[in-house]
Amino acid sequence: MTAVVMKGISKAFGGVKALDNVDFAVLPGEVHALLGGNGAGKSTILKVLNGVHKPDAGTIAVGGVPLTTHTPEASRAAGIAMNFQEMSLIPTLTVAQNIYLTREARTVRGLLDDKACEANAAEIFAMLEVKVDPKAVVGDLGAGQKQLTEIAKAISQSSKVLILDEPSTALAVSDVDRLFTFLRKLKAQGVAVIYVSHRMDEIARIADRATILRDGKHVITAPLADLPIDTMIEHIVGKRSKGLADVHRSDASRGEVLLQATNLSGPHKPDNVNLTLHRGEVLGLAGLLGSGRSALARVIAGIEPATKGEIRIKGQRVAIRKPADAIAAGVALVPEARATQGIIPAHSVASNMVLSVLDRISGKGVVDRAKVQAIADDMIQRLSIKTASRDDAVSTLSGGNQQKVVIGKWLATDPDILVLDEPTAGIDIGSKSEIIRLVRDLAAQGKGIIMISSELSELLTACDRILVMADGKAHQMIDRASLDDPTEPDPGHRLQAAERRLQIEIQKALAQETQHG
Amino acid sequence: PDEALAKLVETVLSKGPNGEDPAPASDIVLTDDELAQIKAMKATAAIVMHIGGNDWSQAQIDGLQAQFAIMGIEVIAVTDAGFKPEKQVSDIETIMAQKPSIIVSIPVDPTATASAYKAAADAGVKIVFMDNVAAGMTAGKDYVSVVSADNYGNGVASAHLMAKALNGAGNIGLVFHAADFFVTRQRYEAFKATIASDYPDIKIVDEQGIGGPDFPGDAEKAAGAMLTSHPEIQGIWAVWDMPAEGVISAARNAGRDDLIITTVDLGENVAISMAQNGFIKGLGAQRPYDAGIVEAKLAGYGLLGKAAPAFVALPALPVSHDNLLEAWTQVYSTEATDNIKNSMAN
Amino acid sequence: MAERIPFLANWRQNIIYIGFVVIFAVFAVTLADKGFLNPTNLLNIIRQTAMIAVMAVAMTFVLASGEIDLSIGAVAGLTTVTVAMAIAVAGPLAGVLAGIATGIAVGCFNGWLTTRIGIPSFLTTLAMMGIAKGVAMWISDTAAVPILSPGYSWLFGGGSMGPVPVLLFWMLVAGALGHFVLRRTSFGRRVLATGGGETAARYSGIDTGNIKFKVLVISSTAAAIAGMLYAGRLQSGRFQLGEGDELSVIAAAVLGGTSLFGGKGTVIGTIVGALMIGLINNGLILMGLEFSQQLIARGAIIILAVALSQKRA
Amino acid sequence: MAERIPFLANWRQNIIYIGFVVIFAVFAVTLADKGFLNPTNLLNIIRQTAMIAVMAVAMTFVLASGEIDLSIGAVAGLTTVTVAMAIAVAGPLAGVLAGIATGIAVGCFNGWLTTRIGIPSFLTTLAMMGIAKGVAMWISDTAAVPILSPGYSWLFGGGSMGPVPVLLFWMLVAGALGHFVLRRTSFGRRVLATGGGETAARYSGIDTGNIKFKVLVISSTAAAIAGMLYAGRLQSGRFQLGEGDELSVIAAAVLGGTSLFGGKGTVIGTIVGALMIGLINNGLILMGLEFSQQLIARGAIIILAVALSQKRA
Ligand SMILES: Nc1ncnc2c1ncn2[C@@H]1O[C@H](COP(=O)(O)OP(=O)(O)OP(=O)(O)O)[C@@H](O)[C@H]1O
Ligand SMILES: Nc1ncnc2c1ncn2[C@@H]1O[C@H](COP(=O)(O)OP(=O)(O)OP(=O)(O)O)[C@@H](O)[C@H]1O
Ligand SMILES: [Mg+2]
Ligand SMILES: [Mg+2]
Repeated sequence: MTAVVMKGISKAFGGVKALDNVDFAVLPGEVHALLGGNGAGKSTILKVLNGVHKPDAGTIAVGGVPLTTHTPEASRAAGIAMNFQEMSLIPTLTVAQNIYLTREARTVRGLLDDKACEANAAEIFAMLEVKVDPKAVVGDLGAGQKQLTEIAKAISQSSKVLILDEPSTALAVSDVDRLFTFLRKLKAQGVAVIYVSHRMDEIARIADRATILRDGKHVITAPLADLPIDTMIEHIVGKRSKGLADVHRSDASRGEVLLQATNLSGPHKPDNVNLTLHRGEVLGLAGLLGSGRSALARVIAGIEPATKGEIRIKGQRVAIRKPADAIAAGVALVPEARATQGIIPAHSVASNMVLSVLDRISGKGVVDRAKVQAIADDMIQRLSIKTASRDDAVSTLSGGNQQKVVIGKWLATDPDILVLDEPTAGIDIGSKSEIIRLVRDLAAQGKGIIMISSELSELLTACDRILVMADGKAHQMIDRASLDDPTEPDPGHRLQAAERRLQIEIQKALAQETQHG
Repeated sequence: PDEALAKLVETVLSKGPNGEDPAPASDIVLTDDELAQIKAMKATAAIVMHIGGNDWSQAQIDGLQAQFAIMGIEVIAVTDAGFKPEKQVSDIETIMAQKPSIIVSIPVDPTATASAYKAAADAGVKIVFMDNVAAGMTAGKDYVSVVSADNYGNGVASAHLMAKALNGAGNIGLVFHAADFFVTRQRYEAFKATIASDYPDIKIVDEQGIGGPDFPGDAEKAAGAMLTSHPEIQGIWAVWDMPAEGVISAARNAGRDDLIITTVDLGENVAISMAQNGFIKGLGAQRPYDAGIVEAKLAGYGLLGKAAPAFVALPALPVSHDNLLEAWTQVYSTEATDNIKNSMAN
Repeated sequence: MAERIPFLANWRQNIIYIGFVVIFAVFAVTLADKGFLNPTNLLNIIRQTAMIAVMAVAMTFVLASGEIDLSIGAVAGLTTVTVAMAIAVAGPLAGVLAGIATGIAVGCFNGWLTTRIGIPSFLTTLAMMGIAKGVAMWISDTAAVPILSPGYSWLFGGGSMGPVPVLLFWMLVAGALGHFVLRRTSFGRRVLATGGGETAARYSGIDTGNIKFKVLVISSTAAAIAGMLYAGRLQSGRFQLGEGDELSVIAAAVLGGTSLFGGKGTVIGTIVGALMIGLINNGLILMGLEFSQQLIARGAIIILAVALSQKRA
Repeated sequence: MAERIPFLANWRQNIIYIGFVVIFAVFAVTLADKGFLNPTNLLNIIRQTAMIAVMAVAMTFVLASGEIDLSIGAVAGLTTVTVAMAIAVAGPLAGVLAGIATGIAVGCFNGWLTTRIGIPSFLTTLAMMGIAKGVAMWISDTAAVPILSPGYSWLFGGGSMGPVPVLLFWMLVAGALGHFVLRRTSFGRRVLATGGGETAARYSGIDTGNIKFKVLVISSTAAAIAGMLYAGRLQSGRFQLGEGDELSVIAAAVLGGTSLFGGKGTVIGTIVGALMIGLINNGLILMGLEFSQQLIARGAIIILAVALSQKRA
């Protein structure tokens, strides 16, 4: 008996064929990885399964029963639960209210019982061993906590099929581990899990089988044992590559000090952070959820002005009170929450792309349309953004391609100091290496880069130095080279070993913090 | 028309709410003795208007306040219902918290507001109405009296003035108020009846109601359309001065410098037009200031318990270029403004 | 202690209540000799606020769902006319039925146009405002239609139980029901979710079109009830009754903390917002200000009250 | 060919233009004998639409930035009074300056309250609506203030060059300027970005508070200009002029495809929306319908026109 059988699914949006006659089947009690490059159609087929989109052609059966009505309610009734890639939470409701939306606990009189929902939500978070306040309003949460809420929402439904569409883009490795422990439990209970991620190490650890899509077409379905990682990447990207391990790291030549933060504190976090960033280097920020990495980035970029301490840029003291000040000082931030902070979904790719450089491309206030087109086309090409045209609304792009638009927007500002907060969230393995390479190139051209990523292998690949943070405080500055074991010849293994060491440092920092706190 | 107009100044054509014949304003007098008595009462009064913001309301209020001051009566509130019956009821209720001795008021809608007036009357407040009486109320018992500005007569006046300007023959259009409001309906009916009975050669070829709140704008649109679909129109009657200003603008747009406009109410803008020998050829003026004075005196009757006539009316006042300056003084008890006088001179 | 934190933490949100109390206190002191604190006067404020409050409770739902309803004032006016005409022909019961039917019919039409045809509710209900007013004028020939049923008038707005006006009960019932439905039922939660993020709500399995449809029907029905109260209070039907109320109603809801952009709303806040408007109107008239001065003072007081409830930069 | 695709792809968006043409054609045929096509009549439509159109152009910016301005009608009214009074005292030039100053002052106040104090613009401008009206009534003593400067009246709304009314130029200038600024300047893009996603816009370095401030000042200034046109056209200042225009103005913008929720707006659409309202008003009056029937027909036509422009489910 199969849990889900989708046969001959096709779906087009206007002229774009997102899915072309795709077959997809999932067995009960397996974790089935759904892989493919950005815009391959993963989210689309899952939304079809979940009833959000109606397929143009094809049939769906869940547990052997054909699914004929295509609405979220019908799919849920058939036992399907889904975690959406674009966060499907309602910002004005609390965490608990979101988790149990339409499935609220009732009192004996049939009324909503928020207290019970909060208690249940707290249980789920306890089981995942993460700290999220069920009473908090979702709009106030950071990206990681939102993602955890979204996961909690999906797993709180006792379903036969659990769909997780890129649940881990903002999560730390340790959080992902606990999620996996939980998924294995579900697997043992016979739940079919569909798991989408661009992090290959996750796939290797959790998946039993994988299906790979490319350009809306089915490429292969096979047990993971038959898919070594480079074959997998080859199917996804369409050419051979080892992924991140492929990126060559030449030693950076550090130049003058670009950015110096002294005793920097923000409204919530960071707490008394000191750091220096030189020309030509990539500085990583490592830490767990809520460690204050994003908060530090926001302070530097003027989103939440510093409450204490000072920032010097190229030796000059600057007052960064608002984002425009930061941009004027040559600082750009690629924010973590792409849907709200990064893009204006209803506006075109080109409009989004030039938003931060309007002054530069306009003479006497009149925007030069040729320059707009040139910038948009250049970025689309440089980042290989998959879009039908630069005039399409960003909301019609796939998640990874939206993220590329955000990156493109900030590359266009050509800043001296680039702060990247989870820049590769949702970006496929092929493009991810490209972007890391781009980051290295930018550094080599004399820029200073601060990079935040929850994916340690990515940090290790990109950075020259890594600052470990916990609870808003800076703990330890680690030289990237010191994490390498020079005796290990295989670059893949060397990366894994370094990852483990960094992991240990992060845990140490956290332990110290909890001791003090 | 001249004789008819001359007669109008003497007689009042409106009848009281129960068909009473009107008593002239000159009948209402307070002796010095009575005045002293009233002063001793330290009475209070509230003025409850249907809508503020026009010369008529302002002149009424001015007249009332002037006379109340003489009578030593304090005006504790002046309210404006913005033409909304429910707001007027609220206003009356609110004012009742201050226990006024007197309410002088014009009902927006005699039916809808009746219960509020009755409640006030039952609480012992002396009520003097302007123009119209709330439904189901009896003079002498529930209210003191009603003072009418003879809206019917003014409608008649504006009809005669129209006829005079047209030399008794021609095609005209009407811009009327598209709501069942006593005052404006009286004028409209009077105008139509007079044209029908006295001037068989004048034809009403088009008429259009307007609803507000932008009365000048609505009137301009209506008149503009009339002049388009009936280019033969020689005159337009507007139900009061504010719509008349819109009609002026429409005539200007259509290049119809020959258009004749008559209306009711002597506002400054229409007065200027008349002074300049512009579009406005005449209008029937009410005497709101005098009415205010009479109303205040009647309120005094109420306080004293003195028998008052159930219906007092001030005759209509036909105004044209010739008698504009005197008419202004009669209506407002002040000299005409410089704007009017200067326009006269040219 | 733990219970009090939310109130303290949100004190700036709650200041609409504090603002209400402050304004009340100021009036109580300055207008003491003008009978402001007189029970009749306080009940007058209730009487004058009740219809606005009833409509504003429903408007809270409409705004919370991310829509707007501009037709309520005209629907109230139309209802006064249909009720009065039905009573004249077939008695009070028929009147009540006619009134409710008017509300439901308009609401269904609004809802259908908004959710099925996809016309923004601003336009739908703006057009409906004209249509309802036109129909009311037409069928009544712009005249007032008297209502001669004392029973109807007593129950719908005119009566009182001892000193307490029946309108107070209407207002309390509307407020309690609205608060309960918005906070404690799944329908209320769905309304908030629909307005808070329509796509997310749809992804979560909420039929957002259906929710919006229902909310617009509720709003029209509340407007019809307000119209029935107007009709009972003024013992007549007339097209002007309720005219322009939509602005006061939306203002009451927004004052109370409901967002025009959806997803946020509190019925209690709305009721206090409505009472605040009524309170200010009453106080300013008692003060003996001229109408023009009243307008200025009202605007200034509203700005002040809300300014205090906002976070400073 | 490549150029034509956008129009075809968006044909449902563009149908507001088609709707306009269809309504025009229907009137042209049915009202031929009533002089609808008469040039004076067509110019009358322009004259009657110009003020709405001028304000609606600015409103497009306000809505696109995610705000609203309800005070424009009252500001126009207030401006007619300040202009008229200034002209009476110190001549036409002073009048123009007084008018513009009125608009800028109100706009700055609206903008300050909205962006610095953080009062939602709905409440700010609603309160301002009362304040502006109150001030206009107060300083004019509720009376009309005549304007006796023929030069002023000619330039501001009353005059014509040959058969072509000056108002047409005002409308064209406002439309062309607005279209250019919204589409072609960095300010226009910032306005759209602010309304389309305020957080993202802020992260991109746009001072969204500043943008909203400017947009509210523009709106009030446009209202002041409309007021000056009213004053010139009716040769007097009067507080009622412009009253209630805010609804027509917002309706024009929404009809033209501007979203109430921000981020979307087209000035050309707005102008066509305004003309459509003027066209409908004119045609219905020419048809000789009663006022109540006009209200109904207007609502129905608006619904029909927009319904056709919507995607079916
Ligand atoms: N609502 C929409 N309108 C138009 N095109 C769409 C829409 N949704 C998806 N698409 C297109 O369908 C294609 C597949 O998108 P999908 O979101 O399924 O990709 P994905 O595999 O999930 O990519 P990613 O890894 O970036 O999330 C893309 O080309 C995208 O632009
Ligand atoms: N306005 C606010 N009020 C209260 N708490 C806030 C506010 N803004 C942010 N926070 C809290 O600060 C934290 C910010 O989370 P976020 O993940 O964005 O940043 P972070 O602490 O830098 O964590 P990370 O290192 O994972 O990026 C969250 O715990 C959030 O609840
Ligand atoms: Mg996806
Ligand atoms: Mg973060």
